[in-house]
Amino acid sequence: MNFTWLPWLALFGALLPGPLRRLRIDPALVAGAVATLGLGLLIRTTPEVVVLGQTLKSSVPWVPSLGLAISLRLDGLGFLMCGLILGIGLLVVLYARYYLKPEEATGRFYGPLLAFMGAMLGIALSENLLLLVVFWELTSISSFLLISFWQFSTDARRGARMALTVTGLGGLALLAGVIWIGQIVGSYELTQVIEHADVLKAHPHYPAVLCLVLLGAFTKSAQFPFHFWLPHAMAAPTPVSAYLHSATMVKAGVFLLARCYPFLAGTELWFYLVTITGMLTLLIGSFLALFQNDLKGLLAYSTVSHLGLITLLFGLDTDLAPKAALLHLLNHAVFKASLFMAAGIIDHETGTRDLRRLSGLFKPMPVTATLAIVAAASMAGIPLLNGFLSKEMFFTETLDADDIFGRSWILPVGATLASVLSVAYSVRFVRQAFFGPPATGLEKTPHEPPRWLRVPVELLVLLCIAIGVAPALLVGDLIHAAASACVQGELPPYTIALWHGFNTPLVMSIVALIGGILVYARRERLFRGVEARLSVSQGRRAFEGIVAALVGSSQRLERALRLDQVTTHLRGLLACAVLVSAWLLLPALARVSPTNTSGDLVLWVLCGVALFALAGVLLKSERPLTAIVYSSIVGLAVTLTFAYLSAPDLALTQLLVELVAILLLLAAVPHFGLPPRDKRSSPVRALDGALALGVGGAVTIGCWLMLSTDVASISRYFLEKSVPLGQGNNVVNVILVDFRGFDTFGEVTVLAIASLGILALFDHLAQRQAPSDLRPRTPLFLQSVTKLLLNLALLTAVFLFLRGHNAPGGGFIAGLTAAVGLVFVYQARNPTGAPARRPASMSRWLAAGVLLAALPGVAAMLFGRAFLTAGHVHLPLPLVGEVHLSTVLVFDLGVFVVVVATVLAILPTLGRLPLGKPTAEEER
Amino acid sequence: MLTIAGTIAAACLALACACCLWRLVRGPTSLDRVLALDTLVMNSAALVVVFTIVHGREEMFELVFVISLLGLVSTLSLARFIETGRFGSDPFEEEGDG
Amino acid sequence: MSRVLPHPVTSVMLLITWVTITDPLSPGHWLLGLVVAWALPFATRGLFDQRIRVRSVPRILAYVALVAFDVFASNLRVTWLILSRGGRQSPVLVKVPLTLRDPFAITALASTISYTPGTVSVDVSEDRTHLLVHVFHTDDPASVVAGIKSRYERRLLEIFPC
Amino acid sequence: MAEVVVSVLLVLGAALALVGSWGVVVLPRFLSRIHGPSVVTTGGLGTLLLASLIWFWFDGGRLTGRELLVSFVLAVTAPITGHALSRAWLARHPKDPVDLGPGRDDS
Repeated sequence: MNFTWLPWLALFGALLPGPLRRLRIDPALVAGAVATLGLGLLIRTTPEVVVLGQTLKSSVPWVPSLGLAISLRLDGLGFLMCGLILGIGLLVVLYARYYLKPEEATGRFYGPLLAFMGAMLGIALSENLLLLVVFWELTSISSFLLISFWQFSTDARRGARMALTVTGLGGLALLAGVIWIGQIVGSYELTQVIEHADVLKAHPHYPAVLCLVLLGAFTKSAQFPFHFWLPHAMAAPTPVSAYLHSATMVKAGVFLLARCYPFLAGTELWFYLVTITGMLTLLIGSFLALFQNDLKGLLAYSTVSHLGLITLLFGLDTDLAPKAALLHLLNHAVFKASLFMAAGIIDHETGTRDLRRLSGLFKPMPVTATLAIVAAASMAGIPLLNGFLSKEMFFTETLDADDIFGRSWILPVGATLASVLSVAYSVRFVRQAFFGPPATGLEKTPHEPPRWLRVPVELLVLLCIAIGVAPALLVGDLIHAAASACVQGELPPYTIALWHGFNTPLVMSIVALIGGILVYARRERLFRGVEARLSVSQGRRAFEGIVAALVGSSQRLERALRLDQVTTHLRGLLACAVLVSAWLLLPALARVSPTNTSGDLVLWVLCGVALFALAGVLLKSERPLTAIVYSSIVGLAVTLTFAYLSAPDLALTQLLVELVAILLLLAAVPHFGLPPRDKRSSPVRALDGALALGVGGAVTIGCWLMLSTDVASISRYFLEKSVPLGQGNNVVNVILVDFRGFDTFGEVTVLAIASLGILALFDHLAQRQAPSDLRPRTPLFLQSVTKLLLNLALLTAVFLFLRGHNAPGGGFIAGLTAAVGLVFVYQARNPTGAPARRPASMSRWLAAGVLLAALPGVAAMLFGRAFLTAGHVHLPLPLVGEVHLSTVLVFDLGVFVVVVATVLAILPTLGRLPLGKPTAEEER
Repeated sequence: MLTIAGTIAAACLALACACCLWRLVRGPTSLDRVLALDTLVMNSAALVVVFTIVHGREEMFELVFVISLLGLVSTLSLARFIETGRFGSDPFEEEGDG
Repeated sequence: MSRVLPHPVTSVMLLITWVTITDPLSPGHWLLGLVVAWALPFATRGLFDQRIRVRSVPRILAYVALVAFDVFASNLRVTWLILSRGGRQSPVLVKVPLTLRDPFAITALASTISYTPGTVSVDVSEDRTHLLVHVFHTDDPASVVAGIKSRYERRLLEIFPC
Repeated sequence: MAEVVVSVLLVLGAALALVGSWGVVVLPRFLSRIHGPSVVTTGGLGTLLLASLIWFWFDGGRLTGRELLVSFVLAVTAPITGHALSRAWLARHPKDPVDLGPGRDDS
């Protein structure tokens, strides 16, 4: 069990909480165990990774042809991220256990939570960029599940949808960028990409690649202009907000910047793009946070601004900037998670998160209040706390960084302004929530939360203070290892210390403190007009506007092209078919010398009969019964052609398919309403006629070409190899079941899925009232013979099945014969048990069939052979002589079961449905 | 000798099929068409038997068996459909005696 | 006994069929035939529980021979009728009172009637007392009914128990 | 010798089938036409199966039971089709049967 197990431990651990809960094992316990196990694994690697700064790697090939391998890498950066994910994850699991109501804290919460943890670990540890994208998408999906945990609330659903759309689009851009990198560098492995860093940077496509990757990062880390989804994700339960939307998920984007730093950063474009986006997000986030009335909204915008700060740091081209960024990444995760949890406690105890209604909570919940105040102080960057350290480094970096647009003062001033605002909203949070007169009109009288709900917050705040007081001791090596892993090079020595002497950064932070308090005090006068307009976030309105526009225009397009009618689609389809075949076949036609194509008389007669019957079907289409009779004649003619050309296997199959087709048609016919009058205008009919002629012509030319050119067909190969390899001289069946076994397996699965769909459809319809009109009884005459004929049909089915490999037969044909026998029984109603048991049992048979078909395939893999390789064994039995058994038999049995189950699933239910279209009130 | 008889037989059977087709096209009621179809199926079974004898292809014989099965089930279904206006039997009808 | 082998007659028939279509000479197929002939009726015993009880086998063979001859004869008769009269027959629907009660016996009778060209059994009455038969051409329906009863029904009564 | 017999049977069988089909065309009333296929099946197909039995017995050298099996199946199934058709006809025209013989009182 080494570090490579981490992502899989959590991902597959996600499957445990649900089922285990039935065994009365508390899902929180399971999640907690998984997290602690993960932490244990991580801490075991501390000596090599953190102290010595080594990088542990492991790689397992997954899809070599795509260059995708499960290769993982644990370096300082990965260690830091995993530490955050697992550490805060454990605390969140504990917190959620007491925050959520018992019936809510189930597998449905902890499953996705663990899946998310696994996915995040995957991102932190993945060496292969493609693998990183896979985990990236997994986080989006699990976050979607977690945000929409409270399905009943529309906000949760809307927030989840918006988060998924934005992060999903970002993921798409990232995938494009990663693939482009892979093409340029030739491999997706991080080590190779880092080696070819200069090749990548000098490449003409570098700007496009950079934008794509940054798009992925910025959407995930809610940078401006993609920041609007984060506040709406606050509809999620607080443990989720504390975990995903403050400590881990939103950090994935910034982590990606750290990972790509060695091979993407360092260029002018990176500096401008990342720094400016960071600066904008920092300012806008903190500005908007000042006006949020919902506690979590304020924290959400504060997260946005802090993420902007980290992105800004990654953008700066000074050597220590990444180190400062990683330090702030750690600090922010710690104090923001504790703030979210504190907010959760307030919400849990008072029933509301609205700052305007909250006040004077210090007296009823003193401990929580002090914890929240310390965390908020750390957020504001008060000395002796971890927030102050990273803010100090942030100020020093902005001072050392070179100028933007030729002016060196923009960065420092911007930084100070942002921290003024952050101080302001921290003070606002503390002042309005905890001080002032005691709150009135709250649903619940505020009091201290249950003991365990506060423990995670205590731990985190303790951590804030500890890091604040002795940074070098606790996190010095970790941050150094992470930063060197990020920069992939040497770092100038810099001890994170509390006191760096009286220098400009200290002045800036003092200015920020005082300014913040002043801004908060004068808040109303300074931003009087602003508050009203800011009430609704423009981001959401813009997003929803775009979506509504898209949907509206597509509906208009559909009405315009009358896409709602099937015929339109059909016409389009056929037209394309004709055009493509014309483009392909006509040139080929010119090249081919006409060979003699005089089929003998019998074939022409049979072909004539078939065409005649087809005409009958078309002309009599308004009288379904006659049409069915004509269609069966077509089938008969084709069968006789096969017989004449001595292809017994095909003839048998054609006949049986014809048989079942008739039965299906008959079962469906009563449900056809009167065929609508043909309302097509004459030009449209002409178009349809032309289309029909075109398709017919194309098919004829195609067949004729195929017949007259002696293309080296593969049939010779099958004919020779059928006996030696497939050990069966019925080539058709050997091909079906052995050589092309995989195609048949696919078809069988598709067949099963289709009939499951039909079953589901019918179950819904069949529930409507059953018809009451009585039917004349089945003739006695019929019933007594039915049993005999059924047994005969089943006997033939077994016979055809067993000899399938060497003579016409096989699973499919046998299945049809058996099905026809069973349906025959259904014709003559039997008074005792209904042969077609409830359709639901058919779905079990379908599943059994597919499994049976898959069994030999998987068994072959156990012997190290490819999927579906056939195994043969010759048993010399005493009495009987040599019996030739083969795994193909089981595969064929699977096919048999699926075919029978399909027919029995459809026919009886179709027959049982009440006649006529569901009337209006039934439809509702 | 046999081939000549075979061709004559095939010709007669082809003519028989033509008669059935004629009745099928003209048949005033759909019952007539079903009758014509049944006869046609039986004629084609006969054709296959003749073909088997003349060409000596033994494995064609299963075809005759399955064609007669086709004739039976299709005619039965069609006839029952015409009689009861519904495919197959309707389990909702009262559970009378067998 | 009937629990294990629900339909002895059907099983025997299935065995014979299996052996004819596969290969009568190989013992393996006899073995396999036995298994299949037992398994299928056993599997489908849930469906109809028609017990085919037969009294004497030689009489069946005699009956089959008789029917074969009748079929051949009436084939010629009907062919002659179609060719000579060409459509101007005088068909008639007659109702044959039945003394048979066993459902399978009635089915056998109806099959024989339908199998011999010239007569087709149309319907069995609700209470299984009468069999409606359509005769292709006859000027004396009573004699046809008498013929059916004496020739077939009498023999079937000997074959089937009731 | 066997070839002659088989040839004769072939032609006879085909002729019977043709007459049966011809009957289907010519006969005026539906119930009379039902007898057509019964001729085709029993006469035509029966004879042809007999021919096939003889031919494969003499030519192939072994008596194959297939023909008997198929004729047995035909013997069981052919009546059913005729029966089903006539019942369907009866269901459609309960009131005006052609000419009821003695003892027909109800339905």
